[in-house]
Amino acid sequence: MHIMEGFLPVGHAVGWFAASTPFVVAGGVSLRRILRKAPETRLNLAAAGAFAFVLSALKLPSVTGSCSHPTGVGLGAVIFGPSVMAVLGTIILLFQALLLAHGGLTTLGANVFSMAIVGPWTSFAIWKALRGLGASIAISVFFAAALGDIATYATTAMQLAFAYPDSETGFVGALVKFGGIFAVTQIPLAIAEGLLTVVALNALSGRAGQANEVAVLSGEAR
Amino acid sequence: MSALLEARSLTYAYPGGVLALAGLDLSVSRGRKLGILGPNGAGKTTLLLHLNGTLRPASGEIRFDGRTVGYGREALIAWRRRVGLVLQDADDQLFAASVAEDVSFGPLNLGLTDEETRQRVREALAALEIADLADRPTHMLSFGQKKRAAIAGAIAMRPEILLLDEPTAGLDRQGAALLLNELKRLSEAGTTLVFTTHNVDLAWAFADETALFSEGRVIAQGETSDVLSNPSVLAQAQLQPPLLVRLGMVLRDKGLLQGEAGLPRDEAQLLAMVGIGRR
Amino acid sequence: MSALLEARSLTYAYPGGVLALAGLDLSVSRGRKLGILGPNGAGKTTLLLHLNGTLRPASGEIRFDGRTVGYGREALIAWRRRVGLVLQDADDQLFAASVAEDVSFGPLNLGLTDEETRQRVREALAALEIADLADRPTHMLSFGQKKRAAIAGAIAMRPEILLLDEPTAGLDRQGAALLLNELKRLSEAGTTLVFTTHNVDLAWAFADETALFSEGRVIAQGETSDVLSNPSVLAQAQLQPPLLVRLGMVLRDKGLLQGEAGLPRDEAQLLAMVGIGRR
Amino acid sequence: MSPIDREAHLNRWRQKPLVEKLLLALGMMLLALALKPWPAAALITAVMTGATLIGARVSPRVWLACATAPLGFLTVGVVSLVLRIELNGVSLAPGGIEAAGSLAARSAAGVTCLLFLALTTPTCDLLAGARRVGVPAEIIEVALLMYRFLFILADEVSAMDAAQAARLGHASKGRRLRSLGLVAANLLPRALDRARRMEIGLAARGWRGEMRVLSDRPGTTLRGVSEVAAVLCATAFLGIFA
Ligand SMILES: Nc1ncnc2c1ncn2[C@@H]1O[C@H](COP(=O)(O)OP(=O)(O)OP(=O)(O)O)[C@@H](O)[C@H]1O
Ligand SMILES: Nc1ncnc2c1ncn2[C@@H]1O[C@H](COP(=O)(O)OP(=O)(O)OP(=O)(O)O)[C@@H](O)[C@H]1O
Ligand SMILES: [Mg+2]
Ligand SMILES: [Mg+2]
Repeated sequence: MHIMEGFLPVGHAVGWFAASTPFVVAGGVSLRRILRKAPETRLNLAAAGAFAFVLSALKLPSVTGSCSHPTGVGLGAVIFGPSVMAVLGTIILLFQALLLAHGGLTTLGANVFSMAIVGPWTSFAIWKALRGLGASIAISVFFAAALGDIATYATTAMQLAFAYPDSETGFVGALVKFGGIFAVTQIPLAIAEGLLTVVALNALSGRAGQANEVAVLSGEAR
Repeated sequence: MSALLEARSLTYAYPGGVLALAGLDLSVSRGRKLGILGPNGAGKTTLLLHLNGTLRPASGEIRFDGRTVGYGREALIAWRRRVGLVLQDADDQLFAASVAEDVSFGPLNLGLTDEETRQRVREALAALEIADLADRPTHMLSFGQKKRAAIAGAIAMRPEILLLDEPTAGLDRQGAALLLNELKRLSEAGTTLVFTTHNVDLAWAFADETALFSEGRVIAQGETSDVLSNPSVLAQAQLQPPLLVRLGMVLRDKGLLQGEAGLPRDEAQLLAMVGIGRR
Repeated sequence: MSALLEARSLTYAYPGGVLALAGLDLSVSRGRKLGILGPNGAGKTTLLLHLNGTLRPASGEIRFDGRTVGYGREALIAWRRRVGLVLQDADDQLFAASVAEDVSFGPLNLGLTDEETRQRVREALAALEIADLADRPTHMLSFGQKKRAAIAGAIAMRPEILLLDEPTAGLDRQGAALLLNELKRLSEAGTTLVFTTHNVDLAWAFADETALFSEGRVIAQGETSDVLSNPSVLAQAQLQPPLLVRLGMVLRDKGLLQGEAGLPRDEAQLLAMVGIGRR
Repeated sequence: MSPIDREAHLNRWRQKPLVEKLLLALGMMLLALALKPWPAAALITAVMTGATLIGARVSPRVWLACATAPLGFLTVGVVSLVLRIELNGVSLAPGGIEAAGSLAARSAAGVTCLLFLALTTPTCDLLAGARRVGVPAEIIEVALLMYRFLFILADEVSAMDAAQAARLGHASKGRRLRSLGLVAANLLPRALDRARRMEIGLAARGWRGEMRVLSDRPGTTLRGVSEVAAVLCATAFLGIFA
């Protein structure tokens, strides 16, 4: 769930753009370096980015009844690494706003911060940490994707609470409110996304040649 | 014969506005082979997606066994276990790691036991003559093998009707001939077949009945021998009669065809009819 | 006539280990239309990818204008400006947002000025009769329109040789006929054409020369009228003679064909030869 | 795949200069955020809806479908402003209704601006514009290729989905999730395969690493920009003083 157009006050909109910019620019710089060296990588990256977009437009059967969409955050972070995900995620969010009227332009900065920065970095950190601790690929992927998903929405709730603190209880009260509403829908969704990502990466690693290609992609991209 | 599956004045527009079906009527008779012909974009694929409930018409209805179908969860499940669908691109329907595993997808979804499923998989692979490929990863199959695996996946559910979108497209001559043979056997075993094609000669040789499409409508449906020997209605669907029909008609006009009034259904018949016979 | 482009005992194996070309020889003569026929997996696409330097043979060589080609950056660029390639799936070739933009890609890569490029784009769109689609986004084209746009993108570079992988696959009859007409015009304007197909009747009607493929080799190359009227060599490539040839041969055997010894190249000829003529 | 994209390519204002459309949409968006919701938000909503439906003749059905999509999010936001959670239950927040009303009005105005831009201007035009203002060409090229691949992959996904449904892969939630996982797993390798084949297609046309194409887009006119500026000023004026 992205913050819709017009929902954030001017100061907040600008502030989140400012917060996201360094990450996206850093990602852009490293991406450019990769693309200069290997021009054909742009095809792979674009195909993979389109894949992530299409995935995020799929309806996920969620336990609470309503249909929701996966974020693709965990999958992207594990495959590309968080720095490239900042750029791809920004493009994806822009496309979602323009092609699906999902999210917005003045709220793009805030949405990038939650979905293209916090989410992927969380997923990536968890993936690395669990693998480092010797957890299996499946377990690591599951938690990376599920917690990346939750981190994304926790960030969104926080952004909303910042913008609209409760008149009496302030930021904390608002965070409880927004967080509570999201928790009901997002925790089951995060579990579903975690499972989905495990199934996807599992089947992918069955294809020897392709898994290599993905490994190369992530190697280059990091 | 009453229709097994019937489409009545279906209309359907894809999101964005193209009217893909514009008041289409079609009926599928039990046990027959129905060929669907028509130019690119006429709505053939869109119709197949309606015939198993994947798309829901904006207006009009589908009748199955004389009853209007519903689109509830249970109704769709019951419908799809009786009507199988094979899409044009086999890559779109092979998901699992190996052929056998992929073929088991449908039977398992039907809720069959592992034992029954194994039995179904064996049968389906045998019917398409790919038993030796059971353990092969699906992405390591050739084009023709993929096509067979996709069909096996559909028939493992033992559908009464099998819908096939351009089954021989992209296959070489021999591959196409073998596949048609297998489809013929399925048909003889009782499966009703509905297939689309761009190849009038194929429809002439293989289909019992033919429906002609043009701009989202069926402009003619009937016995293949009638429909495909009618040049003016074929022209509306931007088609020419099959080569055998064209030759046969000229010869008949000249009084050179012997035997009954019909047109030659295959080459041997044509030669027999002009009184030559095979060497 | 000396060969414009020539493949000499090419061998090539894909990384997985499949031997796709196994000592293949082929020669392309200037100004002619060469049809390549053969079963699925025989190596037709693989050969086309060698003929413009996309793949590099494990052994053997490609000669262009009598000289062995090189695989350096500049050599490849010079090669590809003279040899255009149209892949089977047009979606693999269209990358830009609009048709005109996409067609301009090749000319700009040749280093032409914007003005020259504009001229080339206009010409190419006119040649394929899609000038009205110039501003259409590529994802809003129909199947046949995509095909045309992809060919326009190749001919805007004014190649001497155009390689086409199954140009009419998936097109309806009328679409295929129009496309062949446009290819014929290109050929008459001097472009050498090399195309693959599964359709012997198409090769019979359209190709000047035909090469038959089987298991990574050319098992026969020559005038279409010779190659496609030789049932035994066709059988090696798992093909049957074109229908007109089959009919013509039987009629000839019975002494029913009048005129020169040749076999009928189209339906009208067949009828003329049996002394009927068109109504 | 996207009805919005279709409208963007087919609407009457497709050929209007990018700068003018962008200036109008972004200008109005900022005004919507910056000015007091009443009457500015109402004014902006009216102007932008009019521009989209009457000016550009966008299909009202598509517009409506897009405009109602964010309602879910808006409801969540509004409910949280109206309600207050206390230890002993839930009650109305003081001034909550008023705050929620302004927020809803402002969001509605913002959404009409976004829809105006999305429905009159194809995404690829915007990307081409971004290149001209200095976004690195490589990034734009990735974005443009991604735009192209989106439509191809979306078609593949819908075909895969239909194939799975035909074999009852959606029969239960568990199976649906598994089927979706299989789609995801099969789509990524196919996407990469596409990329590899497109590389061949581009190389055949002399690609040297730079993706230059000739795009003749209508140039900005002084008159158009002044008109947009006038509309923005009038809205600002009315929004502040009315
Ligand atoms: N997913 C889609 N979105 C929008 N329009 C579509 C979609 N699929 C098909 N169409 C349009 O609907 C119409 C009918 O398409 P359909 O695929 O059913 O034709 P067809 O007869 O199967 O053609 P072909 O012979 O090329 O397979 C066409 O105008 C086509 O462009
Ligand atoms: N990318 C690839 N990786 C591995 N093997 C391949 C690849 N492409 C083709 N092959 C194999 O190489 C052989 C020749 O394939 P090719 O595509 O050239 O045949 P073709 O004659 O074009 O067949 P078709 O008529 O089906 O298009 C086949 O055995 C095929 O399976
Ligand atoms: Mg179709
Ligand atoms: Mg091929």
